Order: sequence, then structure tokens, then C-alpha cells
Amino acid sequence: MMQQEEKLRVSTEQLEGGLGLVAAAGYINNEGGQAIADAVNELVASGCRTILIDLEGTRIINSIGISILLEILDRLMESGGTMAFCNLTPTIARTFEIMGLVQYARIFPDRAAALAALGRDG
Amino acid sequence: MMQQEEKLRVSTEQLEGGLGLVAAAGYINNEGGQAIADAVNELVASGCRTILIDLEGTRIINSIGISILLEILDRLMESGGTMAFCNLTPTIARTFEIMGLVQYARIFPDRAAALAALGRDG
Amino acid sequence: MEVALTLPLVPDVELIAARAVQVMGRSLGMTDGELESVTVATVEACLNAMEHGGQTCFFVRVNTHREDGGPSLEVEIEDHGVGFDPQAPPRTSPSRILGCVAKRGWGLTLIRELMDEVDVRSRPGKTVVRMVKHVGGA
Amino acid sequence: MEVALTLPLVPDVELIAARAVQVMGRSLGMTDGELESVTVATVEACLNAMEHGGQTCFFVRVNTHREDGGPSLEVEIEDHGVGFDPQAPPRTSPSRILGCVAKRGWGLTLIRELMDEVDVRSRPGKTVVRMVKHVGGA
Ligand SMILES: Nc1ncnc2c1ncn2[C@@H]1O[C@H](COP(=O)(O)OP(=O)(O)O)[C@@H](O)[C@H]1O
Ligand SMILES: Nc1ncnc2c1ncn2[C@@H]1O[C@H](COP(=O)(O)OP(=O)(O)O)[C@@H](O)[C@H]1O
Repeated sequence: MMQQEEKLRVSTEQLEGGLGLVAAAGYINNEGGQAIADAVNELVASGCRTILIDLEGTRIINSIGISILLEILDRLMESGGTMAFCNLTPTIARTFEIMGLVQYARIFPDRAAALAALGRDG
Repeated sequence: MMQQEEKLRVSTEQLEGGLGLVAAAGYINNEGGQAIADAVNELVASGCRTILIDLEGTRIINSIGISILLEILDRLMESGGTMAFCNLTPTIARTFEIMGLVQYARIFPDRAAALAALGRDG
Repeated sequence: MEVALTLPLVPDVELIAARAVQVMGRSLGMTDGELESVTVATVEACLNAMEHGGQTCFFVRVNTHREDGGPSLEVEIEDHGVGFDPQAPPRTSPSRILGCVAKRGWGLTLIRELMDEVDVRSRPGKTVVRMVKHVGGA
Repeated sequence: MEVALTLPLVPDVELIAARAVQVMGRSLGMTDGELESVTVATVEACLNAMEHGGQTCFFVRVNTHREDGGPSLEVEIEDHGVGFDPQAPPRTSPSRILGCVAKRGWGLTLIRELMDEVDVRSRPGKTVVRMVKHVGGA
């Protein structure tokens, strides 16, 4: 059903070097932001200190969802972790810029570029 | 953009034994039905006589789109070919039943089942 | 709870009605299968209003009901076109090869098969297709 | 061409407005990027109408224009709530760690950044956010 098109689908993967991957596709609203937060918390609990959020397939966001991402970022930085994003549409990139996420999180064009850079650093 | 969610995405593949595969995901309206027709015509022109249409990812259809599928089926049968479908949602299956497509095309639950049966027969 | 839409004759405008059905149906707890049925029926009714209504716009209302016999979703599609006789059998164009299988004229048949209640009222200047789907119904 | 929507306060109801923007914007030949910007701005304006409007429904109108300076899409979001002073700076809640970065209160800022023209009129009982995006614009 069309339903599936915007309900956020989240999957996670634990990679080498304490890198956690969250892939999110759909609508990042309150519920969607919370689903990402849960996924990040789980990865952090199992030892990840760098979190990459891949937004391929995410086209609609709202400021409530993004504010939840800011909260996760806040908590992650507090515990010495870092966060990165990849596959942002131009509008989502612009929103991240306006809301100040880009000052505290690294942004990569795609997953390959992100993994290369984060793997090198981490 | 959400746009991509319902604009029909069609891909084709030519398999062994004169079997042509069309994967269609999105909204099967006038335009979507026509895109499937074009894909089928291309496969038939390159020698396929059995066409499998995989509707995984298709959730919305309309009777204009389905009537175009009936026309392709009509032409394919006229030239001695056969058509099959797989991955129908219950509502699409019901629509195919009501509009009589099921009497002339084979319906399979998924692609594996379809390929096994069509490969065996063909 | 009512969604009311005034829709112009623009390609894919029926998808706005489809989205309204989806949002309201989901708020009632409809299954994916129920939502898909109402969506296809709504799309067909919109196409009829666009194709046969012949005006510059048409109207869609989606209502949720939680009374008596359990929750249900009601969709009304209204156009101010020439109207028609809902009792007349659909003019179908039978296929040459497939014989009895008609290629067009399936809209109202699909609507009646996919919805639980359908009520078509039409006179010159006003056609209303009212249809209901019960949540957790047959 | 106008789409007019009356929307109740139901979860995800802003997606009906988003779909209307998409269908109308596409009919004007908007790019994906332009459509996404208008979609996000529309969603924010709907959330404000739902969150701060405090009534049982709100209204969205989407109009296509093809005059003078090229085609444009106009979206108006209207609610009949208490209203507010559009000139007042947004009340933001700064983050403890991130310092100056505020977590909420970004709706109107996003709308102004993503759209080409924004005009907010508000008084008790009627708030209208009118916004325009030019096709092929900046
Ligand atoms: N809203 C309407 N206004 C006027 N005539 C209509 C309307 N809906 C249906 N009809 C008439 O009923 C016939 C059957 O409609 P339908 O079963 O939906 O098939 P189709 O639209 O494919 O012809 C149409 O051909 C048309 O003559
Ligand atoms: N439609 C509205 N009705 C009443 N007040 C509003 C409306 N839209 C915005 N406001 C007021 O303006 C403030 C700033 O809005 P906004 O920038 O969208 O941020 P947020 O909604 O996240 O607080 C809101 O907190 C609210 O007080």
C-alpha cells in the first residue's frame, strides 16, 4: 500500500571500527525521528561511537523529525561519539544547513564516500 | 521526490527459453500501462514468446491501465505467445479476476514460483 | 472527521484523493488490503468524474465513522456534469480475441466489487458516488 | 487551477497537502528539487496550523499560475485559531551541548528559506500563510 511509501523504514548494521550504519527511507516526522533515535541508541549500546545515517529514499522531513535528530546528535557528542549523514536531497541538505546540523555532523554525498572517509579516520 | 513513488518504473530482462521479464513498480495508469506495453513489445520483437510481468512494488492501478494490459495480452495471444503475472497484491489480484485477465494469463505468487513453472513448461 | 477536497482536472489529481483515503483509513486502523481496495475504488470514481463529468473540477469527501457496527470509511465523489443512468449496463467494448472479456467500462463494476456499500445518484448537473468500506469487514 | 482542501487534525494529514503540491507542481513542470522545497514548506505550515491553530480543521489551497514572470505555484494554509504576531522572533529552545543551535521553532524560518515569496497574516480567529515558488526560479 502507499502507506509503506512514507512510513519510515529503518535498518541498522554494525560495521568494523565502532561504526554503526542506520539506513532510513520514508517520512522523517515525529515517529520517524523516534525510530532513527531508537536505532542509534541500540548501536551506541552495542559499542558504536561513529554513526552514519544514510537517507537514501527519504524525501520528506519535518522540523519535529529533524529536532529529534538534533537531540540524538547532542547526546552522541556528549558521550564523545560522532555522527555523519549521506544521500541527502538538496532540500534536506538545505534544511540541515538552516537548522545547524551541518556544523556538528559530517555530510557525504553517498555511502561509499562516507564509508571511505569514516573508515580512514576511525 | 514523492513523484518517484508513483511514476511507474519499468525494467526488462531477457531470460533463457524465449522468456521475457518485465518488472513494474508504481502506479499503473494510462501512462504506466503504456510503459509496460512498450517493454513487452520490445521483448517480443527480440524473440520472447512468454512474458512474465512482476508487479512487486505496484500498489495502485486503474481500469485504464489494466485495459492496456488486456490489449497487450490480446496481441500476444494472437501471435501465439503467453503472459504471466506475479507478486499481485490481493486487491490487484481481485481486479484481474473481475476484469477477466486471470482467464488468459497465469498468476504466480512470486517470481521464483513463476520462473520455476514457466522454465519447466517452456 | 472529514477531509473535503475540490480537485481540478489535472493529470494524477486522483492521487490526492487516494492519499486522503489512505490517511483517513489508517487513522481508523484499516489493513493494507482494505486501504488498497478503497484506494482503487476511489481512483475509479475520480476518473469517471474527470472523464464523464466534463466540468473544470470535482469534489471528494472522505469521512470516518465509528458508530454502531464498528468503524467505517465513507468516500463521496461528486461532479456537476451531465449525469447518467446508474442502472444502465456499462457500454463495454469486447475484445476481438478474448471474446467476452471487455476492455473498458469496468469502473463502476470494480467499485461495487471492492467496496461494502455503493450508492450512485445521478441527474443532469449532479452525480454523487457514495461508497463505504467497513474496517475489519468482509 | 486550484486544489482546495479542508483537513481535520489526524496524524499525517499534512501528507494530503504534500501530495496536492506534488501533483500541481508537476503539472507546471517543476523540478524534483523545487517540488521537494515546496513540500517541506507546506508540511511545516500544516504542522503549525495543527499545533498552534487549535481548531478541529484547517484549510489548504494550492494554485498554479502561468502569468507574467513565468509559471509559479502558490500555497495558502489557513487556520481559524488564536493567531500570533508573525513579526515576533520564534521562541527557540537552545540545545545544552550544541549551544546556539535551537532544536525547535524552525518552521517559519524553513518556510521563508525554501520559498520565493512568503506572506503571513494573522489575527485572532484567522491565520493565513501564503507562499509562492517560481518554476525555474532561484
Ligand atoms: N460521473 C459520471 N458522469 C457521467 N457519466 C458517468 C459517470 N460515471 C460513469 N458514467 C457512465 O457510465 C459508464 C460506465 O462507467 P464505468 O463502469 O466507470 O466505465 P468507463 O468509465 O470505463 O466507461 C461510462 O461510460 C459513462 O457513460
Ligand atoms: N498557525 C499559527 N497559529 C498560531 N501561532 C503560530 C502559528 N504558526 C506559528 N505560530 C507561532 O509562531 C511560533 C514559531 O513558529 P515556528 O517557527 O513554525 O516554530 P515551532 O512551530 O516549531 O514552534 C510558534 O511557536 C507559535 O507560537
